[in-house]
Order: sequence, then C-alpha cells, then structure tokens
Amino acid sequence: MSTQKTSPAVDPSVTTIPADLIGSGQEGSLGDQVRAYFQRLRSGDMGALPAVGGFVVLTILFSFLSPFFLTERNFANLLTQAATLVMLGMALVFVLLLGEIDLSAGVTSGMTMALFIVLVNVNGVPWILALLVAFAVGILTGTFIGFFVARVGIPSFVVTLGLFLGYQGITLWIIGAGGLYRVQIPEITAIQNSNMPVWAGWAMLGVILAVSAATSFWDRARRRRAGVANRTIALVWIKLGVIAVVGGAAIAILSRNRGQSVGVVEGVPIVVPIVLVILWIGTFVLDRTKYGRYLYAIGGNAEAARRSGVKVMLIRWTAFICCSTLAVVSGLFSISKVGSVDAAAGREIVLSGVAAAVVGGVSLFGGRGRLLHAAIGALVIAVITNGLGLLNLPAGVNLVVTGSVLILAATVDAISRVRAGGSVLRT
Amino acid sequence: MSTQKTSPAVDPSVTTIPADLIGSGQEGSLGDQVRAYFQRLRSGDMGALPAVGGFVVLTILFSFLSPFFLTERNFANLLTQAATLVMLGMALVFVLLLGEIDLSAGVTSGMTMALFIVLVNVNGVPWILALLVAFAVGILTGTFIGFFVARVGIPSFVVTLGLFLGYQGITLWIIGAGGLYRVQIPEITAIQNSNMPVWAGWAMLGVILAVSAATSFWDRARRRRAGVANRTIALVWIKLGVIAVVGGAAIAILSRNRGQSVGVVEGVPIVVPIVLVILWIGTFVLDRTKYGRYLYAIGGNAEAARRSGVKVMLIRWTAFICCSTLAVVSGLFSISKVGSVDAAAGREIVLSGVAAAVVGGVSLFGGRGRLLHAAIGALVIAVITNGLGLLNLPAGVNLVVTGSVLILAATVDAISRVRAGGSVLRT
Amino acid sequence: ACSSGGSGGETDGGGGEAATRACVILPDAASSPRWENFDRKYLEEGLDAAGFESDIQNAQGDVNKYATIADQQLSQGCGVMLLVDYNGAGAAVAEKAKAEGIPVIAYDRPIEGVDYYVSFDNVEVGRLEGQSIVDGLATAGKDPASAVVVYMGGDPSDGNAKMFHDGAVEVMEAAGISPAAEPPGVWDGEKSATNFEQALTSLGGKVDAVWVANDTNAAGVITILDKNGLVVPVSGQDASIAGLQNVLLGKQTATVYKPVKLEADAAVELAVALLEGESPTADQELEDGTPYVAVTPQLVGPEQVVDVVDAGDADPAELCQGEVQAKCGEYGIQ
Amino acid sequence: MDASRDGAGTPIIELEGVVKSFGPVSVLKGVDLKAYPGKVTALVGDNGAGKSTLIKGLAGVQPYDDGVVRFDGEPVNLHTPRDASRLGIEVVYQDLALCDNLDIVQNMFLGREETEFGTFDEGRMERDASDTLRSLSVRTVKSVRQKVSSLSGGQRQTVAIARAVLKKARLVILDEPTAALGVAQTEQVLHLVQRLAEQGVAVIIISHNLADVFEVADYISVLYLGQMVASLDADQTTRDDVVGYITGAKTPQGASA
Amino acid sequence: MDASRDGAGTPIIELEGVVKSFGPVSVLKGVDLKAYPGKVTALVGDNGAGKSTLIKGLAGVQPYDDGVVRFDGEPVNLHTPRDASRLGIEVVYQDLALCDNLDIVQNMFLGREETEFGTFDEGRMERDASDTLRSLSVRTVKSVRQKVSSLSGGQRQTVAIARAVLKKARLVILDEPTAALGVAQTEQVLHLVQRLAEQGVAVIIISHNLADVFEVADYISVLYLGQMVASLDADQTTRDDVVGYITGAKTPQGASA
Ligand SMILES: Nc1ncnc2c1ncn2[C@@H]1O[C@H](COP(=O)(O)OP(=O)(O)OP(=O)(O)O)[C@@H](O)[C@H]1O
Ligand SMILES: Nc1ncnc2c1ncn2[C@@H]1O[C@H](COP(=O)(O)OP(=O)(O)OP(=O)(O)O)[C@@H](O)[C@H]1O
Ligand SMILES: [Mg+2]
Ligand SMILES: [Mg+2]
Repeated sequence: MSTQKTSPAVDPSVTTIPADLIGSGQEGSLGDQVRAYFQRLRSGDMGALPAVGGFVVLTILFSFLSPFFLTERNFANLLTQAATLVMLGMALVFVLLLGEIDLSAGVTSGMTMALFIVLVNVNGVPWILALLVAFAVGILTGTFIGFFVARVGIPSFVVTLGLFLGYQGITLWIIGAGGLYRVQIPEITAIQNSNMPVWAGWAMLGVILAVSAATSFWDRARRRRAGVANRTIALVWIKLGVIAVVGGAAIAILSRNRGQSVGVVEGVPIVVPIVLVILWIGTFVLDRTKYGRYLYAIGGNAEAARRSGVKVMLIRWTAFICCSTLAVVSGLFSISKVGSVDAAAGREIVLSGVAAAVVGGVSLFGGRGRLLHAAIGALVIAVITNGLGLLNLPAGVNLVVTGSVLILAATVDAISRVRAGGSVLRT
Repeated sequence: MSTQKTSPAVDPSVTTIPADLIGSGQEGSLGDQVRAYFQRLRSGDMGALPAVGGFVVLTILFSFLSPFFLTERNFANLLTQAATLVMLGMALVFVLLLGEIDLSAGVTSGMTMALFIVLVNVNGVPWILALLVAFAVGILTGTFIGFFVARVGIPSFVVTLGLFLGYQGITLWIIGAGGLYRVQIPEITAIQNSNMPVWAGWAMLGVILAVSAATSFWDRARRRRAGVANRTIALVWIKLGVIAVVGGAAIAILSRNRGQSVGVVEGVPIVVPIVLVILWIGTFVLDRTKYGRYLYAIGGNAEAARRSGVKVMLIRWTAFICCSTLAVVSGLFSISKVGSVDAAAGREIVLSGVAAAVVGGVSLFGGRGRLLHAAIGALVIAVITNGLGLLNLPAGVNLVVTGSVLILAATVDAISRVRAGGSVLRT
Repeated sequence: ACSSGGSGGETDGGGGEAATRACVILPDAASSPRWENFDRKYLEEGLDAAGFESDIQNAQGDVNKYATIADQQLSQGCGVMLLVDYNGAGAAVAEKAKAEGIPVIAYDRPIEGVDYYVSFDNVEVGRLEGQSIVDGLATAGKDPASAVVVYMGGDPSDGNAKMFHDGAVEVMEAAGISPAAEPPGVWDGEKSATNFEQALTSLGGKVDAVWVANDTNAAGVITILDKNGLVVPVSGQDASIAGLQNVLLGKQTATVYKPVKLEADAAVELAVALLEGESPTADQELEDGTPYVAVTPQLVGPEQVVDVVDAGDADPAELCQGEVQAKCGEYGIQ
Repeated sequence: MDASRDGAGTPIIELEGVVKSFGPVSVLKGVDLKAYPGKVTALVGDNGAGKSTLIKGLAGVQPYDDGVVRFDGEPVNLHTPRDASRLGIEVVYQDLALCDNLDIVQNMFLGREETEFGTFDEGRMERDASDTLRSLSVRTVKSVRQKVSSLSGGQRQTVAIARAVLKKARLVILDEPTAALGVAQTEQVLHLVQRLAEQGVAVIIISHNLADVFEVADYISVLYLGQMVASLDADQTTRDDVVGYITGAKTPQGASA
Repeated sequence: MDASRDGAGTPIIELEGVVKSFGPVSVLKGVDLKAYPGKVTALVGDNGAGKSTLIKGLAGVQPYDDGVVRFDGEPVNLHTPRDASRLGIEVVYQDLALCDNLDIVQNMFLGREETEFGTFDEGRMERDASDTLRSLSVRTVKSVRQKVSSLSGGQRQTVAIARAVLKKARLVILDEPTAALGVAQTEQVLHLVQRLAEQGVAVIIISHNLADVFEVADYISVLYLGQMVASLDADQTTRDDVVGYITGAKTPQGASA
C-alpha cells in the first residue's frame, strides 16, 4: 500500500465522517461535469474564454469588412504573422506568473538574432553553431536579469529597462557598418515561409490525438490506482472529438492550394508544429511538474512558498532564463518572416507581448495564467493587424482603430468576468 | 473638550496602564530623534536616500570625467533638462501608488501639446485659451482611462497601451504626416529658456522658508492643543537651516552669470519655481488630506480601504485624472525645451518616467512612495544623460552606459535596503 | 576631455578654446545605419584632419535628448554647430546657438533659420526611387496606368518619410501610376512584411511593383514576394548590405545610394572654413535664401553596386555571401 | 422565548430569509436574525457554517443575493460598506482587513479621519488612538505610529477592535474578536462588549469559545450549514445544548425563528 | 523540576540565549527553550511577547540574530525554511501562509509533491489530502480541489494544520492552531497533538487558551516581553500561576532555565 508516507498521526478511523464527503470535483456524470463547468464560468473563472470570444467577434467583423479575410490564404497569413507574438507572449508568461516583467524580451530577441546573422554572414560561422551561440547568449541574458532581480533584489522593471537600452546599443555595435543583413539560411527562411507536405499535416493531427489520448488514459489509470474518482470517460471522447474536428478543419483549410500567383502553396506552415511543440512542453512543465507549480505558488504568495521550502530565488532566476530563451525563438520566427535583421530589431514588440498575455487572461500581478492564454491573446492582437491590413486605412486611423479594438477586447474580457461575479472592488 | 466623539465605551480609567505607555515616536530629545532616525534607516525604511546617494556618486564620477560638469551653466542645464521627466515621474506617482500604470502618459503630453500648438499656429486661437483646451483634453484623457480601469475593471496596462497606440494616431492626424510646428509663444518658450531675476530667486527661498516654518509651527500648535508629544523644537530649526543652506547655495550658483558668449545669463530658471509649487501642492495633498491617505490605503490593501468606507472607485478614477493632467504640464515643459512639436511627440519618454519613480523608491506594487522620490529619481536619470552628453560617446556606447548606470543605480538602492534588513525572500 | 588644436581662428562667437570645436548632433540610430557608421566616421576624420576637435553625439530618436545634448555641447563651447534635424528639435537648438553667436549648418535635413544647408535632396531620393519603379515596370513591359503598385512608405511621424513619399509620388504620378494599396508607413521590417502580406492578400495576390521607402522595409517585402514566388520591381534606399545583395539578386530593382562621404566632406569643408573664421559661399540657395550645398544621390542598380564597393561604403566580403557570390562575379565585384 | 425578547424592545436589525451563494456553493439558505439595542447576540456555528458570510452581508461587503434586512424596522439596502457605516454599523472582520503599509493611527481612522481646514489633525487622532488602545490592555505596542505590518497577531486584532469602537456606533459586529488575544486582552474585550451593551449599543459577536459566549451573550443564535437552527436565550440554555446544535447532533425545534 | 525532565531523555531541540531584534525593537532578549520527543511543550505569553518570533526563528523563516540552536544535541544553523524542514521540523504559522491562487491539495503538498516520472501523481495527493482533512473533522469542505481563497477562516486553519501533519515530522510547531476552529475541530486538533506525542514526535504549541494548554501540554514555557520567565511542568502548576507569569504579576524564580 502506498499510504505509508502519510503521517501515521492521521488516523481516519477515529472520525465518524463518511469517507466520500470530501470529493475532488471529478465525481458525477457527464451532466454534472458540464453543469459544474458552467458554474465555474459563472463564478468568474473564465480563463481564456473572453479572449476566444473577442477573437470570434473580430473574425466575424473582419469577414464582413473584407472578402479576403476568410480565405485559406489569409488564415495561413494569420498563423505566420502571429507566430512571433505568440512566442513572445508565451515567453513572458514565465515571468508574469511571478508578478515580474521583462521589458528586454524584445531586444533580447533582436540582439541575439543580430549576433546570429552577423556570425553567419560576416564571420562565416556555420549556421547551426551560430544558432547555438545565439541561444547561449539568450540564456546568459536571462541569467543576468535573474541575478539582479532574484539575487540582488532590483525590481525587474528597472533591470530589464536598463537592458532594453543596453541591448539596443549592443545591437547597434554588432550590426555595425552593414546596417542591414539578409537572412540567407534556407532552413531559417523556411520556418515562416514554407509549408509541410499535406500528409505531414494530417500526420501531425494524428500525433496530437495520440498524445492527448495517451496522457488522458495514463492520468485516469493513475487516479484509479490511487483510488480517487475519475471524470466520466465521455469527457475524454468529447475532448478528442473536438481536437479532431477543429484541428481537422484547420488542416483541411491549410491543405488546399492557397497560391494566388504562380505555383501551388499548400500545407501547414512549418512554424505551426514548432509553436505547438513548445506550447505542449511548456504547458506540461507548468501544469505537471514541481517547477511549474512553484512558479504559480511564488506568484500567489512568495512568502508562503518560501516557508514551504520552495527555492524561491532559484525559481525566480530560472523563470527569467526561460523567458529570454523563448524570446530568442520568437526572434528566430521574426527574422524568418522579415528576411533581414537591422539595428532596431525587436525594439517595439515587447509591450504587445505583454498585452497579448494580459488580453489572454494572464494576470500582471502573478499567479494566474497559462501559456495557451498568451497564445490566444497574441492571436487576438495579430488578427487586429491582419484584418486592418486588408482594409487599407491611413496610418493614423489604423493606430486609433488598433488601440480602440485592444481596449474593446479587454472590455469584453472585463465585463464577462464581472458578470460572472468577479471584482467586488467597484465601489 | 474635544473627546466627545470618541466612543464612551472606551473608559481609560478602568485600565491600570500608565497613560504615556503608547507613544507616537515624537517623544525624546534631539539625540533620541536622531538615533530613532538612524534606526529607521537600518530597518530598511530608506525612502529616497539610496537615490540621493546614487545622485551624489554620479555627480562625483562625472565631475572627474568632464571639467564642464561642475559648472554653473551645467547645473542650470541639468535643472531644465530634468524638468520634463520630473513632472512625468510625479504624474505617474499618483497611479503607481495604486499599483497601476499609465503607459499613455507620454503620448498624452505629446497629443495635448500637438493640439495646443496647432490651435495656436494654425487656427489662431489665443494661446491661453488653447492651453485651457489642452488641459481639458488631458483631464478628459484621465477620465477616459479611469473609467475603463476603475469602472469597467480592465487592467491599466492594457487600457493605457491601447491609448498609447490610439493617441499616436490622433497626434499624426492633428499634426499631419511629417508635420512639424514651432513653438512661437514667448511665454511658453520662457518656461525652460528664461530665468527669474536674481532677486526673485532669493525671494523664492524666503517664501519657502516662511511656508516651511509656518506649517511646522502650526503642526506643533495643533499637537500641543491635542495634548500629544511634539518632536523637539531643535529639529525645526535644523530643517530650516538645511533648507536655507542647500537652497541658498543652489540659488547662489544660479545667480552667477553663466553666459559663455554674448550677454549675461543668470538667475533661477523659471521652470524651477513651477516644479516646486506643484511638488509642494502635490505633497500636501498626498500627506495631509483624505484623498492622499486613501491613495496609499488603496495601494496597500484595496479591500481594507473599501471596508473602511473609502470610495475606492472614485479615488482610482481621479488618480488617473491627476496623472494625465500633470502629464500635460510635463508636455509643456518638453515643448518649451524642444521648441517644436511633431507627430512622434511623447512617444519615448514614458518608460523613463516609470523608471524615475522606481529608482526614487516608489513601489510598482502600490502603497509606497512620494512625489519627492520620483523627482529625485528623475534627477538621477537626467544626470546620466547630462553627464554622458559631455563625454562625446557613440550612440551604441551611450546606450550601453545609460542602461548599465540605471541598473547600477538600482543596485545601490537594492543593496542598501537589504543591508538594512530588507527582503527576506532571497532563499 | 578638451584639447586645443587647430588654428584658433576667430569666428564671431565662442570664446578662445571653444572656437576650435565643431559640435555635431546626429538624429537617431534606428532609422538608418548611416549616422553612426558613416557620418560619424567621415565627419570625425575630416575635422581631425583639419586640426579641429569634434564633439559628435546622437539623440537616439528623442527630441528631449536632442535638446539636452545641445545644452551639453554649448556649455562646453562650440565654434560651429552641425545639426541633423530630428523631428524639429533642430530649430530651437539653432536659435540658441545663434544667440551665442555660433554659426549653424543644417546637415542632410533642412532646419529653419540656419546659416548653411548641406544635403542630399530627400525629395530627390524619393524621385529616384519612383524612377526605379517606373523603369522597372517599363522593363517588365507593364503599362504604368494599369499596373498594380503598392506604396510602402516610412513612419509618417518622421518628416523625411514624407519627403521620400512626395518625391516618389511626383515621379510615379507623372508616369500614370496610382497606388493600388497604401498600408500605414513604418520604419520596421516586421511590420512592413505583415502590412505588405495583407495588402497583397487583399489584391488577390496580384502585384506589379512595390515602391518601398528604404532597404529595411524592402527586405520584409521581398521575403513575402519570395514566399509567393513573385519577382517585381521593388525600390529602396541606403545601399545597405542586404539592399545591395537584393539588388544583385534581382529581387530589388535598385537602391538609392547616398554617398555619405560626399555629403560629409562638403559639410566638413564648410565647417572648417567657418571655424577658421571665413565666410564661405555656396552655389545654390534655398527659397528663404539660405546658402545650400547640394549633394546628389545616386541610383544603384546591379551594375552600379561596384561603385558603392569602390567608394568603401560596402565590404565585398560581407556582400558576396552565399547565393550572392555568383552575382558578384557576374557584376565584377571582388 | 420570544416573549423575553419582546421585552428588549424592537430589534435594531432584523434579517429575514437571507440567501447567499458563491457560484455553485449555496452558503446561506434563508437565514433570520435579530439584534436588539443594549443586548449582546452571539452567533455561533461550525467552521464554514456561514457566520462570516452572514455578517459580511450586514456590513455591505458582500451583499446578500436575496432576503430582507430591516434596520429600526425599516427595510434597508446594504450594498456597500458605506451604506452600513451610514446606519452606524461597525464591524471587526475575521480577516482583519488592515492596510499593512499604514501605521496604527492611520488604520484606525481610515475613512473617518479628523480634519481641520481639510488637513489632518494628527495630534487629536494620535491621542484618541492611544486612549482607545490603552483601554484594551495593549501592553507591547511602543508607538501608535508603528506600521501595522510589524505588529503581532494579537496586536493587529486589538487595532481592528479599537477601530470599531473608536466612534459611537449603533450596532457593533465582532467576528471572532478574541481569537488571537491574550488572557488579559480577552478579558478587556469582553468587558468592552458589556460596556457597549450597557450604553444601549447592539452587539453581535461571533466566537468559537463558548465560555466567552456564555459570559457576555444575552442571546445565542446557532448557524448550521447555512441555516439558523436555534435562537436561544443565553440564561435558559446550556453549553451542551449549544454544542449539540453546532455539531448537528440536535436538530432545530420550533424555536428557530 | 529539571529532574522530571531528564526523565524525558535528551531534548530534540534546545535554544540557548536566542536574541532577535527588528531594527530598533528588541523582541527576543536571550531566550532558552527545550522540546522533548514524545512531549508537548506549550509556549504561552501575552500578545506581542515574542512567541511567533521565537518559532519563526526555529522554522528558519526569520533567523535569530544571536544564540545557539541545538538539534539532537548538535548545534545547527537555521537560516532558511529548508534547513528546518530537512531536520524534520514542520510548522503551522499564525498567519497561515497559504497560496490563495492554489487549491487545497496544491497547498497541502507545496514543496513536497508526490511525483511519478517527474510528473505529479495527482490522484495520490488528492487521496492523502482528503484522508488527512477528514481526520481533522472538516465537514463543510466540498472538494479538495477548492481554491484556498474561497475557504472560511477555520477551513484555512485546518488546511494549514493538515499540511503540517501530512508527512512524518520529528518536531511539529503549532502557532495558535485552534484560534479559528470550531468546537469539534478544536477537539480533533487536540487529539491530534496527543497522538503525535504518543508517536514520539516533539510538539510545541502556542495558545492563549489555557484550558487547551492544560489539556495537552506536558511542559509550559512562559514568555514575557521577550524573556522566558518560567518553564513549568504542566501537572505541577495551576492556571492562576501561569496567568500570573503571563501578565507579569508573578516574577521569574530560579526555575526559569
Ligand atoms: N468567495 C467564496 N467562494 C466560494 N465559497 C466561499 C467563498 N467564501 C466563503 N465560501 C464558503 O462558504 C462557506 C461559509 O464560509 P464562512 O466564512 O461564512 O464560514 P464561517 O462560518 O465564518 O466559518 P469559520 O468559523 O471557519 O470562520 C464555507 O464553506 C466557504 O468555503
Ligand atoms: N517585522 C517586524 N518589525 C518590527 N517589529 C516587529 C516585527 N515583527 C514583530 N515585531 C514586534 O515584535 C513583538 C513580538 O511579536 P510576535 O509576533 O512574536 O508576538 P507574539 O508573542 O506572537 O504575539 P501574539 O500573541 O499577538 O501573536 C511585537 O511587539 C511586534 O510588534
Ligand atoms: Mg468566519
Ligand atoms: Mg503570535
């Protein structure tokens, strides 16, 4: 029996309370579960739902405004255009969960990419090696920030603002006389500009379904072994069904020829599986490992976490490393999309990254949010740019509309949370 | 007797504890007070002291690096150069105290100034009237942000980021693409470019001393009337003495002719008394009125404030109005210094404003900080730019040095707080 | 920090030692690599060679910093000021300098109330860009009037972006071209790529030419064109490495080359004359009577890339990388 | 039982059929409660029975979903804490709700600062604060200007109580006021409760300590799983009876109104 | 008195001359304390006497400024909570210290999660958590997956206690564990304390409720203004004696080592 670790001081037999009084919320039929889900929603625990709602509203809006919005081609556009911001938003989640911020995430991606390209183009370093150097510098950057925030105790806003300035200087120095370098590595260019063969897209869906089913059943088996209730199995089938239908639809759309000019363009853009894999690994770490749990705990109550024996300093420190490292990936997506690197690379994007996370439902004060939320938030922001890009508006109007839609999307979020019984502070 | 409001349930006579057991920390001789002050410092309650330390260190450093740093002229330069950031930092304190942020403060100043100048230059509106319009728009801006943050409940980061984008668009529309308007109003130009007569500088010092003495003695009289201890009167004299000596020295320096070529340049720059008056009024409101007290209370524990009957929503809302309004003042200082307004006005400065406040000791999480702290933090950041401006460094190096010095200044702050027994979370 | 070399000639302002310093303010480091990489170098070298001290600083795209730098330079004393305007901040500085009796040269961008103006003509740069589009269309055998041309300008809050735009439009309009789409202007490769991708989508994937304001934006546009297997006329400026490579590869029709050295040398010559107390003249005048030393920009197609290399403004080792190597041989670049 | 109460006059506050749920969880399922001027009403019940939720509704902090609240016989709306304090209701919350960044005086006077010409009369507030604290037998607080964050658990609780009795109220509600208090301080608080009642203030006190409850209470109301299962006269019942109601061993009789 | 203790074997933990101050405020002025395996040591004292500060030092949360701590007779350094938990010291803090954004299971297992192949074994944790909670007589918690922020005061306290007794410890320290608990729950916790002692665990319990103290404690140590004024055998002293020491009415005798 595996209870031996539980303190023997606890003697369940002395109590008169029936053993099943304290449940885990997993009991009950499908109907109970669905009801419980809606009750959770009503009580304000909405997750990314408002952001999804915002996304849907924007989609409907833009599809009325432009006949090109709901085309296969634009769908592929959206995915590749959003990739950079999705990655950056996901990177920032690691520090936002702690209630910290990384204003330098953008310039970190810019600086490491400048280094990468200059190493390849000017110094003739093999690109794989140069990429490793770029990642190493990204990790070092996170280590540097983490040191000052977690060890020395400077507010992350100040440290990363300092780095935001400093890295602009370093990028300027790296880029030097050339000013602007072309990305001439086919593998890098392919990330955002090439597509997987059509069969590979379907294969990917198969893998996703298989992994999803495997983890679900493993979880159920473990719970059964521990003797606690499992959710009704119908939910697993429903989940797999939804993935199959939604994913299948997306892949079907992307598998059609979307070439408008010469040649056939079809298949899932290569960047998509990369993002999905990182999202899956990151979510796994945040949800199922001690590291992730401790991130949430520190964000919720750092002192409580410390008293529970969590290595608060170490976790904080490494969160910045995760952030900087994923920021390098986002830089990679960016240069693949742009095809060149200049001295201003990455300067503008970081506030959008934070906004993406916040719009998706990640709390700036720490302790609440998931990677998927940031990804969905980034999609919302990307769809604004994408849709407006089809409308050919003057720059000023475009800015005003972008700002307004951002506030509007957040309003949808805020109001749905309040309706659901959220904030009591509005007095 | 004025106790009648106290609940009669409280009957001090039933207790055997001597009446003077609970003090107010104001008892004791000069020596006791000084000792208590140093103990407060040791226990981590350092206020702006680390920032002042950073300022002194930077001053010493730069005076070694450039013979021009410690000149009368450069001292006057520093004051006028810092004015914009000082105002913006002070503006942001109002929202930072609540744990909120206003990313749009910079573009609010830019947009209102664009409006102001276009009204004057293009539409021929009298400048006083145009200025009133600019302030009205500033107040409206704060009302708008406050509505969404306090009433609707959107995170201020998102609202003000949306506004940050939107106002860039509006400025563009007001100014027109590539547009540029010169400031041709002598009164506005004078703020940053003219000086008070020498006698007026000394008169200002007199007024400061008089006001300072008056409030001190009024406070003492009220405390005496209430029958509680007063700090030893020596402290009042010391305070007045310090003001007289430091202020006197500053005014003496500014009263010398610092013109290098044609003409005499002397006197306190006009912007200085404006900043001082706003600083004094703001500090008065924050320290001595209910409004200020409630800002701190909400920043410390919004729910506790609400339960105490504080109108949390209203206070939050108005804090954004204060911020936007003072941001307009900072815009005024900026155009007076720069002499023109363009479509990008105010886009860059806001992060520096927040950094100024944080470096000065204002907490990003609310509840801690004073206007003076932000002002001193802004001086630290301004002295970096000022000193580096004398050193003739390439842009890249300049950026790197600025970033590093910023982190260094914050490190001084963090370490002095830890030494003093601060953070216990570094495990 | 201050040395006193030079002839110490008297100008109408500044005291003694200060009169030997030339104070330069560059606008930013982001909109173009030229300021930090070339202007700084050539100006410094030129002034040094003439025996004068130079104080060159960059406002990093911040008008407040611009004013601060000016203060700091003036408090050390200047014999002449060479200002590259940034969003209008130059005018107030010029006024201040003149109040101290210091002659002011507006460099590359016009500033109200200065003594001299040395520049490439930014409107001319735009015209050349427009010309390259018109020529490109002609080569491709497209009728300008019916051609689908997308306009990709620079950040509209930047005054120069407007000049490039005006020049280009002037030429293209004359040729009968009208914009099929004109997304919001930016100085940002990524945004430019996204904006162009969306414009292209909304044009049903059909485009005949893209007017782009600079090489950075052009690089983003070209990536999208590549992705769609399109090769159409694309303009640009700055003669950056990537721009030149794109030109050699035939992905970009031409880039406008502004030989910084020419402009810098003209400015140095003028500054030295002023520092030595002379009152130099110029062959041209602006409308308001300011003497104007004009330097001509040059359109660089594949054949002219070699000129840029010869002028030392591009390193052939950096240029002739990967797929470009073959082209370098073709166009005689080593 | 009701007869004896009618002797106490009309209730100052009267709850009827009060209902409150948090999302799926229904916490109060139709609760009635009365409190009389000059009387101490104890509210007892198991952990999680809904006592704090009940009084948070009275304080306007978490308004009820349904039910009638009568104050002095008039139906009133308690939607915000300001509504409650306007009626003269003062509350000590179980979770204390102090601003850690403010000092003792600032916390005690939060929302009711003494001013003179719009500016604080700090001296007067200091004096009143220290008078009130002293009457609560606080011994280890050195200065009323100490930050609340540096206080011990009991000291914080004393500050919260002092805050509630600082101004004359008509109804004082204390949610486990003595939980963290020492022996002497507990005694002082119980005295204080009695003094308040003598002055005609209505007091509602929540406590798990039945000894304390029987010492001060005139009436005892027992909440069990969100329902009021008993309203008893303190001098006509026993500790065992009350424990029976609390644990659910005894079931409600007719007396549960 | 010491004779009777020697019978209890060597102390598992022994503090000698422990000193702690916060800036100007000297809170612990040279305190000695011993706790023996299988025995319950009660720590009592007035509000602000320094009890919580004393045990926070033992927990490594706020290290002492000076003094010696011996564990099993060996001097040890307690600089972080990890040092303490490595020695088998489990603590229930007065201010509870739970993460509001996590649920009950997550809080109870924080820092000691059950894993399998590096990933959480949620089922096992759920089961252990609900077993432990049930043994503490928790009645109103519906699900162990409830967020801690939605718990009542007593429920939170129960979770904190359950957390401390979940794993076998050598020394369990409880800072006012029953302050917010109902009658039945208090009883269960006192049982629990006795069961722990029977199993040879050393227990230090802080409480203002002297009835509870006398029910479970073997030894009673009294802290007065940062000094240990008495260390008594519970069965050789009386409530009045202890109250005398707490309030300072009685002054320390020779026995205060
Ligand atoms: N915000 C909330 N969301 C969901 N459930 C809540 C919330 N607040 C309280 N509850 C639940 O309501 C029930 C009653 O809580 P309440 O705090 O009123 O209990 P109490 O009687 O004061 O208990 P205690 O004696 O422990 O203080 C508890 O079961 C608690 O879990
Ligand atoms: N961080 C701190 N800064 C300054 N003083 C402090 C700090 N923490 C505690 N104190 C002071 O130390 C003294 C002892 O506090 P402690 O919390 O140990 O008391 P306690 O005996 O646990 O009291 P209680 O019974 O009220 O919980 C108190 O007077 C308190 O004001
Ligand atoms: Mg309660
Ligand atoms: Mg305590």
